[in-house]
Amino acid sequence: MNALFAENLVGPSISWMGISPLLVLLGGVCVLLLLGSIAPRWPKGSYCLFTVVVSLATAVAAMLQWHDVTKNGPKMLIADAVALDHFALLATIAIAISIALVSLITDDYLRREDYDGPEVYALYLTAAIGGVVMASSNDLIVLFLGLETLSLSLYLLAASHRKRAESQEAGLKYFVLGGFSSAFFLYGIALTYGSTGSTNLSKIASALSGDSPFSQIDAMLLVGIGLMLVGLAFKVSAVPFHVWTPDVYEGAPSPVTAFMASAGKIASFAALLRVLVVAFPTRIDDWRPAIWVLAVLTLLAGSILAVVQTNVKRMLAFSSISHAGFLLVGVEAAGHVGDKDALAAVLTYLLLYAVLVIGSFAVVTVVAGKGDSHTTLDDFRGLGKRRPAMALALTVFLLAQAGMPATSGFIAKFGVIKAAAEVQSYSIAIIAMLAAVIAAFLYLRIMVSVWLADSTDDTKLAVPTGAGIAITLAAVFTIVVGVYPGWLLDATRMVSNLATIAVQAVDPATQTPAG
Amino acid sequence: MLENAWLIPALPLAGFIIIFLFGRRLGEPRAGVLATLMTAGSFVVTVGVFFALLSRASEDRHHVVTLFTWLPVGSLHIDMAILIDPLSVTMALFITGIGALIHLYAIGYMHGDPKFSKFFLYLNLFIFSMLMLVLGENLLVTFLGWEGVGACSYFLISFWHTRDSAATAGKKAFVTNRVGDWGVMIAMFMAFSAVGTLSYSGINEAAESGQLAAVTATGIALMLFIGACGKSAQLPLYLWLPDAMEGPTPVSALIHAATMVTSGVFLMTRMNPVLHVSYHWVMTIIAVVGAATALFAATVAVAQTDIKKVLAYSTVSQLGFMFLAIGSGAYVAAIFHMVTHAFFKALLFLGSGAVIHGMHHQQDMRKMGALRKVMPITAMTFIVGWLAIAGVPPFAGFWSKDEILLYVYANNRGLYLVGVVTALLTAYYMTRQVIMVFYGEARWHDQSEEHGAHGDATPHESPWIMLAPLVVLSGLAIGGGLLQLPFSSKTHFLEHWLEPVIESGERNIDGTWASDNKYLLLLVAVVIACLGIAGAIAVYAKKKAPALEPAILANGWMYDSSVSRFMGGPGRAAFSGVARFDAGVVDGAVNGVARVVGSTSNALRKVQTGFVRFYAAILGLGVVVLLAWFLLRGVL
Amino acid sequence: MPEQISFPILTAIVFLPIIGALLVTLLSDRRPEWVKLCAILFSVGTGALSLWVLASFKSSNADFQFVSQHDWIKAWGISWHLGVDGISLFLVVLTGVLFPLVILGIDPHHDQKRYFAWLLLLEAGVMGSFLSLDLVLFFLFFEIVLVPMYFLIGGWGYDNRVYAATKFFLFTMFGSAFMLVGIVATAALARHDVGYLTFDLVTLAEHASFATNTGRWLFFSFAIAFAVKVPLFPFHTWLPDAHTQAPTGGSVILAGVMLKLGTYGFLRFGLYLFPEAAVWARPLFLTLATIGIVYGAIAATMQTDLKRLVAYSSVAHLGFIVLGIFAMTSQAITGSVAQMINHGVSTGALFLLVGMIYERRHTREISQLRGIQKVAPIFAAAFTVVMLSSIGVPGLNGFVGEFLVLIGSFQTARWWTIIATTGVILAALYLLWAYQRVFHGEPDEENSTFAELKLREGMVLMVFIGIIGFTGLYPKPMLERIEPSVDKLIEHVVSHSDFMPPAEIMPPEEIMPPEEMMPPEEMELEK
Amino acid sequence: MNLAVIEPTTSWYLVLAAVLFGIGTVGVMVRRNPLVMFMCIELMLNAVNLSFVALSASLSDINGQTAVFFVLVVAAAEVVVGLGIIVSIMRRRSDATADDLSVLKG
Amino acid sequence: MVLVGAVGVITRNNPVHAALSLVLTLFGIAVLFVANNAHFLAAVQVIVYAGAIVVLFLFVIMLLGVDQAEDLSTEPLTAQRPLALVVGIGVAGVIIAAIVKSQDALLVRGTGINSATPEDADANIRQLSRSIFSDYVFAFEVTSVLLLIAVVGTVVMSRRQRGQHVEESA
Repeated sequence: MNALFAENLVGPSISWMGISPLLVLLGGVCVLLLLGSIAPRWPKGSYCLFTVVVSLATAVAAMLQWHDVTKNGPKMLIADAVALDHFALLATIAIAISIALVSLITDDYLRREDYDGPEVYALYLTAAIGGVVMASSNDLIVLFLGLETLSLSLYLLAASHRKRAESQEAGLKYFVLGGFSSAFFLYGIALTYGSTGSTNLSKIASALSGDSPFSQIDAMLLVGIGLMLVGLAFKVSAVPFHVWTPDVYEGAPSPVTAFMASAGKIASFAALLRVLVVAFPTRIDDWRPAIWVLAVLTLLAGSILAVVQTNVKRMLAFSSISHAGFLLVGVEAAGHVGDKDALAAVLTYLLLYAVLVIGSFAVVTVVAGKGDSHTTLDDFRGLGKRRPAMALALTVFLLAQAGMPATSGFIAKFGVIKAAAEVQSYSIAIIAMLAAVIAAFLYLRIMVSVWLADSTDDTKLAVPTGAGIAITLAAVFTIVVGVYPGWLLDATRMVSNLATIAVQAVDPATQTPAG
Repeated sequence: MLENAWLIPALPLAGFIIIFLFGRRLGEPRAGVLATLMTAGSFVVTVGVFFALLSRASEDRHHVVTLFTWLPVGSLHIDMAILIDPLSVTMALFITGIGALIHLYAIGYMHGDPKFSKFFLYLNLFIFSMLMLVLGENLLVTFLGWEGVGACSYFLISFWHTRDSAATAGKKAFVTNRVGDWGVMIAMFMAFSAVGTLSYSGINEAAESGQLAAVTATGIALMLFIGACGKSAQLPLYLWLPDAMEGPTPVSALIHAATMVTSGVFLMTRMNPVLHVSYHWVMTIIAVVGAATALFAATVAVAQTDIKKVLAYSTVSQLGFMFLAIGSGAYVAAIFHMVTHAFFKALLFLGSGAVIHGMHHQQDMRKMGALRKVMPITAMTFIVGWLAIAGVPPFAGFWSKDEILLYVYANNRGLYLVGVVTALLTAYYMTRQVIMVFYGEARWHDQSEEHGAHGDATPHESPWIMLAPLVVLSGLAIGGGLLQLPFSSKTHFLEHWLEPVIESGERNIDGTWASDNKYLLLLVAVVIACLGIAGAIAVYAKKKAPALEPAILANGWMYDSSVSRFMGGPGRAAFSGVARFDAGVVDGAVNGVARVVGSTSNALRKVQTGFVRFYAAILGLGVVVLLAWFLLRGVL
Repeated sequence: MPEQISFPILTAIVFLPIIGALLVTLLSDRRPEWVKLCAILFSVGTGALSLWVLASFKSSNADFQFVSQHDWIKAWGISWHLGVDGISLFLVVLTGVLFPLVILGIDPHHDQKRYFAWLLLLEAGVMGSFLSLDLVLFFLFFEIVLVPMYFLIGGWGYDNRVYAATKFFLFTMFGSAFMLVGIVATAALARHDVGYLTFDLVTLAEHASFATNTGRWLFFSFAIAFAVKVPLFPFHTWLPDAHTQAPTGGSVILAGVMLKLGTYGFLRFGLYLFPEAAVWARPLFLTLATIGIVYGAIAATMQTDLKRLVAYSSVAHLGFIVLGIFAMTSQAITGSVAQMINHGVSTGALFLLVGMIYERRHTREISQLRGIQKVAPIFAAAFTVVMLSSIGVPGLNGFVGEFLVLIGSFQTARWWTIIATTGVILAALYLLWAYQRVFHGEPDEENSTFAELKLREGMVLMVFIGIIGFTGLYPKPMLERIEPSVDKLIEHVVSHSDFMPPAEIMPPEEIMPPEEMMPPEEMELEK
Repeated sequence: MNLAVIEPTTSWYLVLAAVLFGIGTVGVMVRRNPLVMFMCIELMLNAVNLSFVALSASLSDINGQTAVFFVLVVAAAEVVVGLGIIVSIMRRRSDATADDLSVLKG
Repeated sequence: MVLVGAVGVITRNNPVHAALSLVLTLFGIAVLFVANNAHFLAAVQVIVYAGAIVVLFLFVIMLLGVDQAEDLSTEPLTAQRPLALVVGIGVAGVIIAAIVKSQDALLVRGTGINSATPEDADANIRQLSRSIFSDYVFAFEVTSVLLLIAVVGTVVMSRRQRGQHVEESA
């Protein structure tokens, strides 16, 4: 057999540098697990520290690649299965940052709930791998695998608090529905494959670009797109595929929720954009309206449902849904010809929102206390008295999520609205802003109980170091970006300029039969 | 001298400021003395200005002193400037003159009042505003004074603000005046948009040079007339004046008899060129309103029992006369009557004040009588005033009223008749008053126990400081007629004096039947007056006939009460209706939206049943719909 | 382009309060006097700077002065562009003066540290909104002021404060939701005319030209935000609640400067950016303004809560301002700007006085108050002066703006003005009636102990009354600084729309044919 | 329906797969035992596999089969994880149906 | 046969029976694989699915002793079944419709890309492996992570025992 292989198997060239972020993560996982199992007890907090280091290393690797790409332009790796462009790298960096922050929260959380061991961190890292793969995949199968990698890790993480029935319930719900939706997604891949003869995004694009024999069989292709849309819409929790979100967010351990809302969203949206923009630029008129409807539904349902909630975690879950709506507005904008900055806007939004939501959930984690159960509005009463600094940070996060100027939230929203306005889809922009007004009510409610309601108990609650650092960093970042976003925007602008070029760059490659 | 004219208003203002700052420390009587001196001082200045003006040729008796630029915006350029011309000086003369007297009187009258200094504070401020009103070079400066006197009368009417009636009266006065002010403002807007300026000279020249269209002129005239009605208490806006008697008597004398209420007449005279170019029916309206007011008020006065209310209604009636004059184009007569009326009405009010003062604040005439014995000087002066207003020659009132009637006759016989009847009634009710107060048997003994608190029960004569003004004023009331004697055009001093101001508007009646037979009309006037007096004597002194005082007259033809009933009833209901609308509908809509969102939220959250399988179902439905869309896109 | 001056004073004006706020937050709670001192220092400093601007402002210059312009977010063409002209000058000064007075005059009942911090932050926001010449920058400040105000109302207000604060926050945010989209759309659409993406107000206004309908849509997206802020008639209901529930300081600021953000916005962004649309929308806004005047006055008459009454009177007064703005004559707009200031002063003072009443009696119910003038004559006197200025008695500041607005509006909006003028009557009605019920009559026992004005209160009030008197008698310095910018704005409107200003009618000293009753159009033809 | 008109080739398989998939979805919704729901999901995956294979045949392109290969791996992993979760729940309450797990709602 | 098994899965009350009918379906599919000359996959299907997965299922069922029948005659959630039916038919219907719509298109396309030779089974395997190790090598790598997760997952989920023991002993 080997001889047989040796004869005529021409393996594709693998640029290890190109996938270095992935390699770093993978190495991290292995080291973590191996050492974790060999040396039974690590000193306190060092798992966390290790994870942070790994994620930062990933970020660094991604940065290096970033400069490389800036210099030599984007390229396709490993038989066009992986795209190496700013889009992917920015997503990678964002995901890495999220892991770093989340694991800072997690450290103390685990100790509080007396768990230990590296598994949770390992799962963070594997999830991150999945996310990165999704964001940079240029092939539906790869994308599917990445998605599963991410999802499976998240199922486990959601269920990982084994003393809380809610956590397990969340795990199961997420798992069942997740499997359900990924089945749809897979079916979508199958049909797309059937009607384009390939699973490679670039090849699909070129197959549909007019002259080729595949370009006419629409029904099956479109249904395929629809099915894939379902799978991704589920991941980004777009209404009506959002049903799992509140329950899972509420049930899952708070840090995990933070992770889902940050890294999970980033990866899913990145994947969504890749599939739609890279593979189906010729079918925008078909999928844009669908996205439009999804966006509107998501915006309204998300913010309206949040109004009457009383559990902060659940509130934030719904708010994350309405944020997903905002992001979908960006995606919708990306579905117009001549759109320039939708991709950048969405990614920026994702990055900023990730930090925000992690910050918020960090506070929630601290407030939730042992058992991770004190998350109702009443538990937040008088936080302003008990922990002024943290309350202030929370206020910043909430205001930012409400889109107050001088916070990163404003920059994020502004970018998306701008993207929408640039392509003249004003109606959805206005709907989005109105939804933001409704959503603001929920943030106000939280702020009211934090500042304006007198506290039920005045026990100073302790803020652990890790969470403290995370919150501080997040708050500072929020303000800094809000006040001086220039550098960030300049960076993200390259994304929009290049990620789309990347598609054209590989188009010639698709003319020649691959493999 | 003319350059120092700014001193005229400046002195009272200075008095106001000083008292404002140190009033408490000055205390009684120094504050009063100061105020009086200031007013007297500005009287002196006015006299100086008067002679300076007199020394000029009659055509250039027109001088403007500009203090500073007030409102310069674009084409609108308004100076804080005062205009010295015969009319303004005439006004200033009797304002400051009578003002000074009344200040003097008030020192005695307000003796012992805890807010003594504040009273003079207001008085000085009033004098200042009044002077700004008459001296103003443009409508806006006049309006400044116009509103100022309104505010002052508000303060002074509600001077004893712990009395609810006083407070209400003050508010009523201000608000009613505001209705008039609305007219004045609109008039100003029209004038500006038509002529581009608010200065009298500008507007009047525009009117004379025929560049002011009749339409605009009419509009301006009417709007100004509304304002005049408000200030000069004409129908339908006279309401506030009788209530204004809640204020201290000197106030009634100064503001509500002599000066402020005449400012409407002044304004109309001031703008006579505009009235002249406006459609002639405007004049008719003014005349009719004036006549109606005169008659109306006279009838009401017949049945009043409050000594001051009688005078108040008579004031309204006399003002009606003045507007009748203006409506007949008899500006000189109007001004003439204004001056004489200022004399004798101030006299009468101060007299009544003395009576009230002597009667320990008893104002009901039915509880008076035979007072001439206890307060002879007051009685004497009051009687002079009575004769003057009743129109008995040679007292001042006779001449001015006759002048008016003359013009009215020449203008419109019907109105003349009304005027005559009013004159008759005037003589009648004034006589009635004099008899009830000073003659007959004393009806005040029986109140002695009520007044036990006051120490001696019997009425007493007032101190000299109050009597002196009375004497001076009675002198004026007697000789005031000399200003304008009908015998020959030589004796038309006032007319010649006012020539440059009113020449364009003044109506010339030479050659008409009236002017030829003016002595006949004089005779008629005398007869009328005597008839009225005789009738009153017959009824009240000799008791030949029963007193005719129907209730309907006593409460002023129910006009006031019905207006206030409307205001309290439907008007108020409408207002609170608006308030309810605001709370219910407008705000309700806002909260309604919030409620809708909330209920939607509650409804939607029912969907989150928590059952995985149900979630799966929702998901599946979503899938079906989504796929259906794509399928459609594919099939079509 | 106006001259660049060395020291970026406007930037300093914006940042000084922010620094102050930070410092106050950092100071420890245990040294309240330090906290207060710091707050006072920074607010006074800002006030001083604003006065300096006033002093060195070139009165005849219609352009923006003290301009400081730097790139802020290059990627989106957003710049840090501050400048002041006649329209904004006095608003800035008013803000600079009002805040120290509030900080000096009123002590919060609790948490004074946070109170002052929010107040200073608010000042920065307001200043920024008045100074910024970049759409996004303006929006930033316009929106940011909500937060401090929200916390001031919610944290130091009265019984129903959270409801009121939330209502205020969401209502305003609702308005600005449209504005944000409008702003972005404006810049995006103007890109073709301007050539590059910019949010710079001046650039946009001078170079961008929109298709008629587009312009109107954009104008409305701005107008909604401003109409809510003003507040214009149907959008006004947040105001009474906010005012009634807000702490005294909050009310003063709210009425004094924050409402002006709306009217200022109409002038600076509505008319300047979309002249055509603004002219087109005149009838609507004139009508709304007139309704607001009468309606607000009537509603005020019927209020039983003193503070609510003043709030509704604000609705009426702001109606005058909007009327003037959309009458679009030199007098009217100048009057509007003057009225913004005067309303800020007199209504601010009114709220201060009402607050003092509440301090003493712990009620704002008119029916609970009686005969105060007898026990506290000086207090009553102060109230009277302020009241008369609010009624608009000549010689006090209230009259100047009101009269100019009306006489100016009469040129172009005759019938509206005639109706609006009745508001003058109603103003007298509701204020005097309230005054009578509160101050006149015999005080009953709990009112008979009403404390007379304290020295500190007196000092603060003296400043207000001083301004009231001076501006009323000698408004020239103010008007001559406002007018050039206003005229420039009107020229801009005229040159960008079919709007015809009323012809200059020379006083008859200059000879000219009789043409007063002609409609403006023919007037133009003759020229 | 018009299955008749097409000879039992690709389309036939695809239709079969679609039906199978539909049954799977129904199963997920009607069954209460998490294990069985899970089986239904496997059913759906298999349907997909079938269509993959069929398509790869009709396209005569091997990659479809490759995809199936990966799907198998995924399925295996999924099963492990899923069963892990289910086990850890069932340990506590062995008779738990999916409906019993509805603490989180609203 | 396939459908029968499938229906069995969703209708048999007893999970064990359901599992067994799943096996039926899987075998059926395997056959169909062969019919589509995917011999290798057919084998894998049988081994992995029938051999491993279903056995795992059964094992768990037995382990947890949840093999008692689930009563399907009643449905606590009203309107759940009609809903399910609608969805099921809807999904299947839409997809079938799509397939039918584009079936002819499906048919016209045929020999375009490098064709396999179904005759020798080796070819299938060779092609498969080539495709896996060339085009999909990256995917192949990713699967390793997937399996890693599976391992970690079992650890996490079962680790509780130790955790509790620790607590108890402590």
